[in-house]
Parts: sequence; C-alpha cells; structure tokens
Amino acid sequence: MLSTLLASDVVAPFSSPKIDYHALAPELVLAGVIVAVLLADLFLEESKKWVLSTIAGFGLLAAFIPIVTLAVSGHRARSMFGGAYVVDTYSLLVKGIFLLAGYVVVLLSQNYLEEGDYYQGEYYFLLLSSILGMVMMGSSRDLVTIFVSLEFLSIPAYMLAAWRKRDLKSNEAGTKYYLLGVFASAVMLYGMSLLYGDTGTTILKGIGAKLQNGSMSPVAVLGIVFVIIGFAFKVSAVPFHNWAPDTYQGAPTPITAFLSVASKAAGFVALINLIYVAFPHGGDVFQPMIGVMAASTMTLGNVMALRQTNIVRMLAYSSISQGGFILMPLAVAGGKSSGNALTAIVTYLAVYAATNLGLFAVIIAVSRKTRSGEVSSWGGLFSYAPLLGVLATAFLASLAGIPPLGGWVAKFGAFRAVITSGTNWGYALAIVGAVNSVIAFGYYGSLMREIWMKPVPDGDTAPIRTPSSLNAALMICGGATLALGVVPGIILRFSDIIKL
Amino acid sequence: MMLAQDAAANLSSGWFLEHAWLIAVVPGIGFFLILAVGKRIRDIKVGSLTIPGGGSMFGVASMAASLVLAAGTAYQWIQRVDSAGATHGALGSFGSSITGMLRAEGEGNYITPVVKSYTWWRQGGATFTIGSHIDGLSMIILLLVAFISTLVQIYSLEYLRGDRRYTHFFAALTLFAGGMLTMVLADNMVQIILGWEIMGLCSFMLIGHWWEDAANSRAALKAFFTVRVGDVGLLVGVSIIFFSANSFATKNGFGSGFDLQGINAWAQSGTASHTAILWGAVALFIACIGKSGQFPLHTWLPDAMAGPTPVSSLLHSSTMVVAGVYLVARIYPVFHTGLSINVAGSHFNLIAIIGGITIIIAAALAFVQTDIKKVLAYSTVSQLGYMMMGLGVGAWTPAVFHIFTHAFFKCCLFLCAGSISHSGSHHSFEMKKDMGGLRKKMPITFACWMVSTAALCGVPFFSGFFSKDEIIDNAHHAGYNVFWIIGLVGAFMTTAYMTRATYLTFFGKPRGAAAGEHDDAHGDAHDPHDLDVDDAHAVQPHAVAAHGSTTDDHAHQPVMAMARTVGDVADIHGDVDASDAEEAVHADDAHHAAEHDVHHGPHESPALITVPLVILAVLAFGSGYLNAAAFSIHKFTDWVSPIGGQFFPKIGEASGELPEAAFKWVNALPSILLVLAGFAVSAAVCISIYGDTAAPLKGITKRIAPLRWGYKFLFNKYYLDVLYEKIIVHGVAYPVSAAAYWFNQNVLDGIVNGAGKWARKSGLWIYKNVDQRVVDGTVNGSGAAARGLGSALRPVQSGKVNQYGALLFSAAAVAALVLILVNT
Amino acid sequence: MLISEFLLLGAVLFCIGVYGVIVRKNAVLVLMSIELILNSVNINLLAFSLKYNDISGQTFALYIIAVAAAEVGVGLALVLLIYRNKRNISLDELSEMKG
Amino acid sequence: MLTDHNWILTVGVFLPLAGVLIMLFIPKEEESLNKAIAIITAAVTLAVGIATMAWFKYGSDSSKLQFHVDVAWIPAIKSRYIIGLDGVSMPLYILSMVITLLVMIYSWDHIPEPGNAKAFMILMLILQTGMAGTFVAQDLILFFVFFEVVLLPMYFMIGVWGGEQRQYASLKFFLYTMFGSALMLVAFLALFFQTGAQSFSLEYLYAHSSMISTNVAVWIFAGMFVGFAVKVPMFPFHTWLPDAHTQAPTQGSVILAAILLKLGTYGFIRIAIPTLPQAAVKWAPVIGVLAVIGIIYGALGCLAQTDMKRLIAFSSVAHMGFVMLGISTLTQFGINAAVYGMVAHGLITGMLFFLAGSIKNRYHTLEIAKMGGILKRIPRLGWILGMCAMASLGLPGLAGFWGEFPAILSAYSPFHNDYVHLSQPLFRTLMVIAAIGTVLAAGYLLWMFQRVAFGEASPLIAGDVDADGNDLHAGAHAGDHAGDHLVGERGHGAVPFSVGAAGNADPHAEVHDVGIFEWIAWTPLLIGIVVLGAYPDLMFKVLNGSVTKLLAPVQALTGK
Repeated sequence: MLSTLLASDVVAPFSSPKIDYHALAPELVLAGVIVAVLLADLFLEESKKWVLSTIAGFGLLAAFIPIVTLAVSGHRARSMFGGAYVVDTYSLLVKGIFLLAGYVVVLLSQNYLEEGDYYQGEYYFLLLSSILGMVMMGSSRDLVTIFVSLEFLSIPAYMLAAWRKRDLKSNEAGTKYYLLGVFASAVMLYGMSLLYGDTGTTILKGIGAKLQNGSMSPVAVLGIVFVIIGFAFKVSAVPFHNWAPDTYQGAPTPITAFLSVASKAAGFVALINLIYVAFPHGGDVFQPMIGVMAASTMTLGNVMALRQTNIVRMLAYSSISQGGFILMPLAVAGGKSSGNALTAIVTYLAVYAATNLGLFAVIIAVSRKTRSGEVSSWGGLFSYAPLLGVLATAFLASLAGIPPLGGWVAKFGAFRAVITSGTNWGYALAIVGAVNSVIAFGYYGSLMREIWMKPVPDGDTAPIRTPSSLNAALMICGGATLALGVVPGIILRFSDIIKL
Repeated sequence: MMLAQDAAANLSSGWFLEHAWLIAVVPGIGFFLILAVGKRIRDIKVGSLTIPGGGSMFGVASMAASLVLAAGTAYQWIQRVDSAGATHGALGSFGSSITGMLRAEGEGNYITPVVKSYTWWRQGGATFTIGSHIDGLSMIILLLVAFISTLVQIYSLEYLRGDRRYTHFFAALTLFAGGMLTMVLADNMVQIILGWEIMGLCSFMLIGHWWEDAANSRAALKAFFTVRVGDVGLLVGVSIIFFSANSFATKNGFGSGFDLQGINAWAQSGTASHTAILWGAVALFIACIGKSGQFPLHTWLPDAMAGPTPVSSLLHSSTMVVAGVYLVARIYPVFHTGLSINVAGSHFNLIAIIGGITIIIAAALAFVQTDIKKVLAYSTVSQLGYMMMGLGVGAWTPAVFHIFTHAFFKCCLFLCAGSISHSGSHHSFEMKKDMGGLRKKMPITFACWMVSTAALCGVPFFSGFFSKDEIIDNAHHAGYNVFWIIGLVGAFMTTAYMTRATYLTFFGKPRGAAAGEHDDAHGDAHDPHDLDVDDAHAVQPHAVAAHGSTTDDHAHQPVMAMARTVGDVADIHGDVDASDAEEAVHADDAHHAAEHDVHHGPHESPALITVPLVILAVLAFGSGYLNAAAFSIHKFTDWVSPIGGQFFPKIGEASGELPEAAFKWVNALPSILLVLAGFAVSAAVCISIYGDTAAPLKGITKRIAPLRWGYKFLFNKYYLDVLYEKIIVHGVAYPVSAAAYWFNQNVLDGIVNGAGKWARKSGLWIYKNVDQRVVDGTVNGSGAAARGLGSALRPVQSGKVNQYGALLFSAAAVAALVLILVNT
Repeated sequence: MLISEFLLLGAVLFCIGVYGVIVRKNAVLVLMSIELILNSVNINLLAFSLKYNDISGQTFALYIIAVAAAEVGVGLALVLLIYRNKRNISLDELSEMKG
Repeated sequence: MLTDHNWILTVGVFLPLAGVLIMLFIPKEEESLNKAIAIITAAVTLAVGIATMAWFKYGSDSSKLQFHVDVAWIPAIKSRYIIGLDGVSMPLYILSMVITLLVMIYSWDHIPEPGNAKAFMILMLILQTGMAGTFVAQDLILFFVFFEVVLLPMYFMIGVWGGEQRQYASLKFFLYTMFGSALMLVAFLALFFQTGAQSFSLEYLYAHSSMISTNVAVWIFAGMFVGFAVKVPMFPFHTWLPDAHTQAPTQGSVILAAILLKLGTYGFIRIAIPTLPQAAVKWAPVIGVLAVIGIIYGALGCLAQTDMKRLIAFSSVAHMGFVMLGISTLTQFGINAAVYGMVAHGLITGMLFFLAGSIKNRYHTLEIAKMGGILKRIPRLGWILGMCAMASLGLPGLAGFWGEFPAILSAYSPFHNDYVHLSQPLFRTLMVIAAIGTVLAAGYLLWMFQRVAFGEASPLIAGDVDADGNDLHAGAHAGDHAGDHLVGERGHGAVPFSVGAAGNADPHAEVHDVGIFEWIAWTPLLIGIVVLGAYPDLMFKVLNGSVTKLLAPVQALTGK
C-alpha cells in the first residue's frame, strides 16, 4: 500500500495489492445488488416497484451464499490490505447475522412501504448500503476501515430514519439521530487521531501491540475512551442513549427494527474488533468504563421502560437495556473469560436479532389493524388473533430470558461470561443483571397482560390479516427463537469456535 | 426382639395372647362396615323384638366380639401368671407390699409380657413397629374398655333411637373403641400416639354430635383443642425419650427407643441421663394432664358433657379420660424416676402434687353444679386426681385398681343420669329444676344410682372402698402425710357432693319435668349463665354449661324440621325414616311413640337401658372383691401388677421398687368415719336448704356475705378462666400483638377461646401489618421505586438535541478524566 | 519540529466545536461546529502523520474530508426537510418526543 | 445403566407436548374434543408413569439413578441432557402426573371463566412437562430450564382464569419466582466454575463439592437458597403465595399447592444440600429458624383469614415450614420426613383446594362468615372437608402426620458427625415451637371447619340469599315463617325449613352434593391420604436409600 511504499527507502516498482475476491465476494455481491436496485428503480413504473423489494431480498440471500462457501472452505483467516481487512470465522458469522437480519427487515418493509406509498427504490438502495456497511464492519481491522464502514452504515440510516417526509416526528427522529450521530463520530474520530498519535499506526493489531496496561500515556487513555464512546453511542449505551427512544419512536417501524437490531449489532461488532484486537491489554481502561455503562444501561433502560405507554418507545428502552446485557460480557473481556465473552456477545446478538425482529413484525402486523402504537391497543390480542398473541408472548418471554425460548441461552451466556472472570465485580455485575432481568419482566409482563388478560379496547374483534411477507418474517423469527432456545447448539457451535 | 428369659421359656401362652391384636382390629372393621353400608340398613323385625338398623348392630357385634377376645386374652394371661407359679394367696394375709418385696428378690418370677411386634416401616435407621404388648395392665384395661363399650353401645341403641345421626354416632363410638384398644395394645409409643389421637378425634365428633347448636360444636372444638395442647407434650416427650433411650434399647435387644419395654428398661437402668428423663417425663405428663383432665387443663371435661350421655359415660368418665393415667402407669418408671423432685429432703413426685390439687379443686366445684352431669363430670376429674395421686405416691396397683372400679360405678352413674333425662326429666339434666323425688318413679335407676354412689364415696364393702382407700392408705404408709390428708378430705367432699346430688335428684318434692310439667324453655334455668350466653362467642365454660345442660333437647328439635321435610332430609341423612322423625317431634302432638311421650310423666326406662345399669351396678359393688385387701384377696395384684415394681427383667442397677401398704382396718378407719361424716353433714345441709317449707337455711348463700362470696368464687371456678385470660393470655399476647385494646374486649372469654381469639387477632395484626405492609410492601415498594426512578430520570430525556449532546460529551469528559487519573 | 502547537490548535478547535454543538440552537450552526471538530481531527492526524513520517494518517484525513462532505450533504437535506415542515430550524422546537 | 427402558422417562416427560401439538390443530370451539384429547394425553402419560414404577428397581437399587439417560445437549457450555429417577424423585414424578390427570378430569365441567378450554388444557399439559422434567433432570442447566418452563403457564393460568385481582397476583407470583431463579442461575454458574468448570452434571458436582472453600460455598448456597426458598415458599419470601392461591382458578391452586411448591424443597434436597454440604451445615440453622417462623407465622396468618381459600393457602406456608424443618436437620430422618411431607401436603392441600373450588362453584363465595352448616346441604362434601382438615392438622393414621411427626422428631437430634454438628439446643427449641405449631394448625383448621360445616345452614348455604346477601325468595314459604315462629317461641331460634321445604321453589335447588367428575377426581386423592397414612412404608422404603445417598456428602464432611 502507499504508506508502506513511501516508508520503504528503496523505491520499488508499484505492485497492486493482492485481492482475495472469494473473501470479498459477499461485499461485492451486495454492491452489485445495490446497483441493480438503483437501476431497476429508474426503469420500473410505480405499480411494479414491489419488484425492488424482491430483488433486495434475494440479493441479500445471494450475498449469503459466498459466506457459506467461505465458511466451508476452512477456518483460515484471510487478511487483506496489510491486515486492514480480515475475513475469518468471526467476521463470517456476524456477516451472516447482518444479512439474515437485513432480509427479515426487507420482508417487514415490503407492505409497509407499498401501503404508505413511500419511495421504494431509494429506500432499498439505502437499506442495502447500510447493510453493506455493517458487513464491512465485520471485517474491519483498521481505524480507517472501521471509520468508513461506520459512516457507510450510519449515513443511510440517518436518511431512513427520516423517511416519512411529511411526518414531523420522523424528521425529528432523523435529525436527532443525525446530529448526535455525527457528533459522536466526530468525538470518536478525535479519539482515533489520538490513538494514531500515540501508537503511530492505524492497524488495530499494531495498536494492540503498543498499548499495555499500566504503561499508558494519558493521550492513549483519552483516545481509547473517546473511541469507545463513539460506539457506545451506536449501541445506545447509557449515558449515550438519549437519541434512541426518540429516533425509534419517530422512524418508520421497519427502520426502527433495523436500527434496534442491525445497527446496534454493528456497533457491538466494532466494539469487539477494537477491544479484542486493539485494546486486548487495555483492560484497566475499558473494563471499568464498560462495566459501569453496562450496569447503568440495563438499569436505566428497564426503569424507563416501566413507565412507557407507547409500545415502540417501550421497546426502544427495552432494547437499550438489552444492550446493557450485551455489554456485560465485554466488561470482562480481555481477562481469562475473553473466549466466553466473545461467544456470549455473538450468541446474544443472534438471539436478540431473531427475537426483536419478530416482535417488531408482530407490532407491524397489529398496528395494521389498530393503527395505534399505544400499549393499550393490544388489549385482548389473544382473543381475536391467537397466533399473533402466542408469538408475541413467545418473543416477549424470550426477551425476558425465560426457557425454553432463545433468550435464556443469551442471558445464560452473558452470566456465564462475567462469572468465569471470577472477579468480585464480575459477580456484582451478574447480580445486577439478575435483578434487572426481573425488573424487565415488569414491562414485558405488562404487555403479556394486555395480550391475554385485558379486554379488547373498542370491542372490535375482527381477525388480523397479515400479508405473506410478514407471515414469512414471523415464522422465521418465531422458529429461530424457539430453536435457539431448545437446541442452542445451532448457534453456539459457531459462536464457540470463533476467536480474535 | 424379646429377651431370652429363662422364666419366659416355661410361661404358658395361648392363641388369644398371640392374636390379641384382633381385639383392636375387630372394631376397626366394624367401623368401616358401618360407614360403608350402615345407612342402607333398616330395622329388621324378628317376631316381637326388632333388630335396630342404621348399622348400630355392626357396632354392638364388633364390640361383643372384641369383648370375647379380650376375655379370652385375660383368661390366658391369668393362666400364664399361674404358670409362673407364684401367687399372693400362698402368703396369707400379709400386705401385698411384703410379698412384693419378697418376690422382688427372685427375678425369675418376672412374668414377661406377650409381645408381638411387626415392622411398620423403617426410616432414617429407626424402625417403627406396630404390634401388641400384653401384660397385666393392658390385659385389664382391654377387658374394661371392651366391656364398658359393649354395654354403652347397647344402652345407646335405645337412648339414641331416632336420632338423625344415629349411624354416625355408632360409627364414631366404634371407632373410638378401636382407637382406645389400639392404644392399650400398643407395644411402642408411636402406636400409642396413633390411638391417642384417634380417641381425640372421636371425642371431637361425639361431643359435637349435635353440631346444629353452635355451643356443642364449640365445646367439641374446645375439648379437641385443649387436649391437643397437651399433645404437644406427647410429641415432644416421645421425641426426647426416643433419642435418649434408643441406643440403650437397641443395645439390649428391644426394638427401638419407641419400644415400651425398652423405655421402661432404660428408665430403670439408672444409666439414663437425668435431664433427658426429666424433660421427657414432664412433656409426656403434660399430655396426660390434658387427656385426663388434670388441673390446670381440666376445664374441657365439664364442657364435654355437651355430648350425648352415653358419650359422657364412655369417653369422658370411664375410658378415654383414663388414657392419661394409663400412659403414666404404662411407662411408670419414666415418671417415677423422672418426676420425683426432691423437696426439703423428702421425695415428692410431681404427679402426686398435680393429682392432689385436682382432687380438692374438682371436688369443691362439684358442690355448686346444678347440672347432674356436671356434678359427675367434676367428680370424674377428682377421681382421676386420686388415680394420679396414687401413682404419684407409688401406689401403682391401687391406682390401676381404681381405674378398674371407677370405670364401673362412674359409668353406671352417668347412665343413670341419662336414664333419668331420658325418661324422667324430659331431657333435662337440671337437678334443681327438673328433678326431685324420682326414687319412686324410677326404682331401678334409683337402686343402681345408690349402689354406684356408695361405691364412689368409698363406703366399706363397696368397690370404691377397696381401691380408693388403698390409695389413701398407701399415701399414709409411704409417709406422704400431705397427700394422705388430701385424700381423706377428698373422700369427705366426695360423699358430701354426692349426697347433695342424690338428694336433689331422688328425694324431696318433684320439680319441673320430674313433676310432669311440660316446660320447654330450659334456657331460663340458669340466670347466672345467660348473661354470658348473649356474649358474642363466649366459650366460657359455664356459658357452655348453659347450652350443654340442655343439649339433649336438640336431639329432637331439628328432627322436627325433618318431620316436615322427610323427603328432603332422607336423602341428606339417609338414616332417618319418617316414623323416627315424627316420634321425636314432641312439639305438636300429632304422633306419639308410646314410651317417648313426656306427657305420661316420669317413668322407668325400658330394658335396653336398665339392663346395662343393673349389670354395671352389680360390678360397681362386686368388682372391688378382686383385690379386697381387707379380706386378703390379692387376685388383682397377682394378675396385674408388675412384680416388686419391676416393669421388665432387671438390667443393671434397677431402682424404685414400689412400697405397698399392708391393710389395717385401723388405717382405714379415718376415711370411713369421714365418709359417714360427709354423708351426715351434707344430708343435713341439703334438707335444710333444699328441703320443703321453712327450711332454716334456704337461700343461705344469698343471705350471708362470706358464704355468698364463697359460692360465687366456686361458681366461677375460682375465676380460673378469668385468671388465665388476664394473666396468661394477656401476658403472652402483649409483646407479640402489641395491641392491648384487643384484650379489653376479650376479658370475659375463657382461656381456650381467649387464646384462640388472641391468636386470631395477633394473626390478623401480623397479617395486616407485617405480612401485607412490611414483607409484601418491600416487594411492591421496590416496584414502585423502580417506576419512581423512571420518572426521576425523565428530565434526562428532554428531547432537546443540545442537552443530549451536552450529556454525551460531559459523560465522555468525566470518564476520560477519571480513567486518565486512574491509569497514569 | 515541535508537534505540540498542532495538537494544541487541534484541541482548541475541538473545544470550540463541542461548545458550539452544545450551545447553538440553530441546526446549521451545530453542523458547522461539528465540521470544526472534524477539522481539529484532521489537524491532529496530519501532525502525527508527519511525526511518524507515516502516510496512513494523511489517508485517514482524506477519508474524513470526503465522508464529512457526504455527511454535511445529508445534514443539510434533513435541515431543509425540517424547515419545510416547520418553517424554522431551531433545535429546541424539535422536542415532539420526550420522556 | 440399571435398566434398558431408559427411553421411558423422556417419553413420560415430553408426551404431554405431543398432546399439545395435536390440540393446536383443533379449533377451540371443539371444547369437549379438546378436553378429551387433553385428558387422554394425561392418562397415557400417567400410564407411562405407572410403567416406570413397574420397571423401577426397588430395594437396594432404589437409591441408584435409574432410567439414566446421558446424551449431548449443549456441548458448548458443557451442559448435557441427563435425566434419571431415584427414590426421592420417583414419588414426586408420579404425583405430578396423577395430579395433572385429576385436575383435568375435574376441569371437564369446571372450566373457569372466561372459558377457552383449549388454551387452559394446553397450559396444563405444558405445566406437566415442566414439573415432571424438573423431577428427573440430573443436570443443573436442564433442571433450570424445566424449573423455568413452569412459570409462564402458571402465570397465564392465574392471570387469565383467576379471580378479581388476578393480574396483580399473577405478576407478583412471576416476579418473585423469577427473581429467585435469576439468583439461582448465577449460583449454579458459580458452582460450575468453582468445581473446575467441568460439567453441570449433578453426579460430578456431588463428587467435587469439596473443591469449594466454605466461604465461597456459603455465598453460592445463598443464591440457591433464595431461588428455592421463594418457590417453597419460606418466610419471608412467601407473600406471593396467598395472592397467587386466592386468585388462581381451582385447578391452578391445586397444581400450585400439590406440585409447584415442591420444586423448591426438592431443589434443596436434590441440589443445594448435596452439592454444597459445607455451606448447608452453615445455613441449616437459618433454614430451621425460618422454617419454624413459617410454621407459627403461617398459622397466625390462617387465623387472620376470612376467606377459606386464602386460609388454606396460608396453611401451606405452615406445612412447608415443617418440611423445611425436616430438611434443615440434615438427617436422614428429617429429610425422609420432608419428602413424605411434600407428598402428603400435595395430596391433602390439593384436596382442600378442590373442595374450596367446589364450594365456590356452588355458592360463588368463600367468605367463611357467610357459610355455615354446609353439612346440612351438601353433607358428603362437608365430611370430605372434615376428613381433609383432620388430615391436614396431622391426625395419625392419615398421611399428614407421617410428614409432620418425624420432622419434629428429627429436630431433637440434628445432624452431627465426628467433626461437624448442628446446635442441639437451637434445634430442640425449634422442635418445641414446631410442636406448638401443630396445636395452632388444629386451631385454625377446626375453627374453619366448625364455622363452615357445623351449625344450622346459613341463609346463603340454605339458599335463601345469594353471595351478595340479596334475599332470593322474599315472602315465599309462608309456612316457613309460621314454623320459625313456632320454633321461636320454643326458644331454640329459627330452624331454616327452607332446608327441605324449599326443595321446589329454592333458587339454589340445583346445588348438588359431590358430582360424578368430582368423585372421579377426588377419590384417588382420598384413598392416597388414607393409604399413605396407614402404610407409610409404601414411600419410606423407596425414599430411604436415596436420601442416605443424597446425604452422603454431608456425612462425609470433615469440617475443614
């Protein structure tokens, strides 16, 4: 690369870097699909726009194929651009999660867009771009690539959040998300610059080699803190969470689902990359920081959720507190429980994706009938839409971490990770988590109560008709949630072998 | 599990001894039969005599069967004793004590009991057995229970005819017999508990037999509850004894720490830790106090009279209430060594003290009763006191003998009372109100009554004399002069109150129903009580007395309801058939069943009632001659009493051989004189008080203050209940409930009810304040707190971008600052 | 050469930017403040890049400039959107959703 | 592997789910079909259970794990699908099946408001799986999963089919239990790592308990303690119980009392004590004291109640107190008694809740004050109530006593070996207090029975007024009033002639005595109460061996 060229004294002839196209295949396919969507949008007339969603959906699945082939082609880590971009089992796994999550989001979007007659072409274009950014994030091992992927996944998201142009709430959502997002990334960039200044390299590995516990300059510490905060914002960890409720509430529901699952996951992936590759020896700095964040995040998320009356906003806070649970293992990463922590986080992300997307699918389905986001509008759901009722219950139970639904595996993994550390405050964190998982049931339970025990608000018990795409989404998520809970092996066998 | 006893080898045994368990099993079967098919059986008319239906026949039959078995057992036991080749007779007219001493040296003569023991279950290394343990004591009590039960059941055939829960009654009666026999047969403590509690249950069911009247059910509740309080002692005591005796017992080849022989052996081996045996004995004795109505837990027994008279005569005078005494006698060594307290050099035994107190207290109470059954009830209590005292002073044999004789005459007395109310006083037990001058109307009943009374008072040559006097005599002999005097005073009082009762019942002018008047409102009879009766839920003993005394009326009252609605009732209580119901209706004179009609005035009871009376009366006189020390007859001692205070083949250093007084007329003289004195005085007083016109002392208790106070004092039973209430309940309750004002409301309630109320209220208080507020509150509170925190944090979510930004950056800055300071 | 001046300048710009973000109510001004921060970052990067004689810092700076442009584009679009719906761009007005 | 029938446990546990699957495809309008399938499923399940009993090896083998299955489940976290049955789990395993079946039979004509038999039955089947699974699981994680599976169905059963404050009660129940199990899970993990993070299998954990230092163990035990104590429930974690019981539908209360409460005590016996003996010894006094507090406290709570069902609920607190007392002695004696007490309490209290349900069903209230003289209207039900009350207050010869008495007995000499011993004075004091508890038990039960069953039929019971006290036939039965007048002057108070005379006009005429489905559902329980009371060996001979085995780690303590 250029830098190496200049760095070397002898002027060697320019040799283009070797590119492993197989390794890049998912990104390439995705890029292709993006272009295809853009072009198709030009030539399709309004009535045919639905094709776009089909293209997007199949495109995502297509991008999944090379991931499979890469996975079966052995566990060898494929490093490119001087270690700036690495494709290994870990990145493959998270990419898979992103793509599938993206696919479900497309399913959710289809009817939502058609009925709300929003621009579809641009929508899917942006959605796919954002997903591409996430996929790239999976393999980024360099400050620059991380930065680029981050912006790549964020900027389209800003626009998507404000997609309902006429709706002030949506605008507000987009703007808040945007301003705070940019501010956060600016702060992060400042931190990155300091890190670069302290270590003289942008390659994470190189940074990792330089930063050692105990012997750290204030600059480095400042750098680490700022960088972590940049992503703490993305995962809406307290106290960098304020944007989340407002944005989630205002954005179009499928996008809310997307943000609360995919972009949050991307944030965690970035955090993992940084912590495991760049700061493996920076535990003294990030562990307390993340520990405090985790504890406060789950607590504040829960107590705030307790008093919400709007379902989406409640779920916004719920996803904040869930984020706290995902942060929990990170707080002990770098120690002897690194392996467990990694497994725990990735598992959690997968389970959380399945569950939360499912829940949003239910919300979309129900609001098609009730046209309301209020908790009370779910009254007596079970009586007139038993299937939706049961599914919703299952997803809620999974979020609450009740066996045999997926959630318990995730929570279990998190607890396992913090307890492995054997440190006192690992245990303390576990206790906080335990207590919080109880508080959480306060509002999950209240939703269940609406579904099962409350009367139908306006006595209108007409059954809910759900379009096939939505049904598909529900089935995928429901199946996944249950399967992950009963035979957790299906995710654990992957998330257990990954390492960084 | 038996010891290899040389003596045991050549002792005779027999089928009955081997199969003694049948005695208890037969009534059990009877009970289930009654339960299963009882209600479906109707009366069968065979020629002139009718075999009553309702399953009562199963009861009688099973009792008869077990009587036969018991008799057989008794016979074979006597065989066994004789085969041991040692009798008192041979030793001429010397005191049993001497012979006792003599034979105490030759251990071979110890007659090993016949023990059949089967493993019930094994648990935690201990073996729970069930089985039969036949020795003199159990033999005689078995015989007694079977016999009395049989008679009482026959008596009940008539007495309860047409009752709406006829079948239930016999079922319970039979079950009771089963329970009692089980307990008597027991070879281990667990089985004793089993029988003990079954008796309690039956007592509950039978006292509350006419549960339509709240007072009866309350009396039943009180009885069960009070006895249950004692049973705490039973459970605890058994536990203590078990663990203390277990190792010893198993080491010496007795089954386990539950095994009766094992316990006795342990208790006398001298190896027993004194604390263990003391506490064990205390605990068990509490149980005995409860069951045998000893002071201070005697209050339930008089109330128990709310039950039908046969119940009072069977359970609450002759058999069940002696269970406590039986237990003491059964594992006597435990009590003898455990409870002997050393006061000022002289050995006192707690048992004797309690017994002594009970004698006087109860006897005094008997004076102020107007209800004949209550007189008898208190006399029962005081007689039980005699038995306890006897055991206390070491007069084991006389005490047991007193159980034996007492059963006959007291049962007879109750049945007489029943007979009177049945045919003489229109179901009233009010002596002052509804009796008097009945001796002509009911000659047989009168005769039986007199005999039994004589026996009870201990008139020479009647059975009571030979038992009670022996006790008193032994107390004297053993040097317990206090108890000797108590005994004498007791004898005096007994005679006195019995004379009073007899006078009121059989002499003087006929009054009320006895005079053939037809008065229904018995409630009016007891002005002093009615004050309390109005009081909300007073289970004050005398409040219950008010009801109790009139209970038998209720036997018929709801039947009236049924007479009108035969169809409906028939399917509720399948055992009532129209004729019975109607014949019981004496409110309207639509139908009259001949001997039931009260308008014919008092008359002698039918044979089904009088025959048992006579039999019992005969025994009340004659049973004494089994052990008439006066005529140097020692059969009872030979057959029943353990040899020289040995309750088991000696192991190690045995202690406590029992002294037994030699009979001398001289020693008996005082009591005889006192009996006569008692009779004379009381008769005189009675005539002058209750006598007809111009009786000098009429209304004396109203006129003379001290006497009035005395009367009131006694009448309120020494204010015992109030005392309990004020001191015990209040004292205990205060710290817990911390709400004194409750007790102002409770001041007038009796102890059980008071305790109940207290517990209820403190329960309420705890429930309200601790449970709902504190414990529950914390939970709900935490929930509220969480929400509160949520609201508190709300401003953070102001919706203002700049503020969000500020928060974001300030947090970042703070984090950075802290971490920099920490890490560099 | 001395690097600290550059860093100082960077830091000052950063602080000014942060200050602007926090106190400015006007969306556009906030955007500009953010630009300031980004530029402070660029200055840092360049300075360090020179210090280490390593080009990756400069590449990074280039990336930031490019991305910043895109960001501003989006940002202005959003501001425009709001202006269309509310006829003003004061951020305090943007508090439909809270709590 | 003692037998080749290993599959049978798995079948027994998961068979109900098969029933659920079938029912999913049946429209909920097909009420009776749904019920039928559910009942058949439960019956088949029970049949499997009985087969299990038949193949179970008794005698010395009863202490070994039988039908032992051990296959991979979640290799990543070293958790395996290990199930097995031994003497302690067997009675409870079977009990859960029996109770479920009976409850379902009872439900045939007692589906509580708001109906929807399908969902109701499905929930019960899921419950059954959870309960049975908990009793056979031999792997901590598996145990935890089953332990939690029970929560949701019960939550809905209370919340949907319950009484007035059902939502409050259900949520409370859920939060309490969840709090407990969350801490329990943490404790499990801690245990796992403290024993070398090798395996969650109980066998392994028993064997390696000594690896944990006492101080740590005490803390881990604390976690489990909360988890199980909430379920038991022990004072002071009990307050969810009365609400849950009172609000739950009859079926719910029965299952709750008969099985769910046992999960906690079972947890103590199966997991907490053998895996952490050194901590168990430290905690035993605490448990003992709390247990005895529970006994007295529960009894007092009972005396405070005006609602029959709530009273029975509180009595559970007292009875479980006896169970816990037995456990806290850490002696074979005590723990045998405890397990016996668990089963006995299951039968008796389950039965009592059935009765309460049926009374409510007839008279639409459980206000003790409004009742009285039900013996006159529905004598059979009344006498059954009496019998159960007697059984419940621990009358020898009925099941209750053999759980209660040995528990008290065992407290006299708590665990002691050459190195370690529990404080004798303390436990002896506890013994006495517990014994006093039996008196209180007699107090509140008979008091309840007296007021409900004895006396003349109250206006409500006689059918003169409805639950709200409205006169149902004002002015009717002139004859009655004449009669009352007549009797009145005889000074015995009114006799409710409507008892019979109302036969035709009485609105409550349809109030019938024990019905056919009630008979079917109750008889087995009654028989069980009597048989277990008469022949305790039935269970003790199964228990003894296993209890000895479970206590081996405690016996082996060296105090170091």
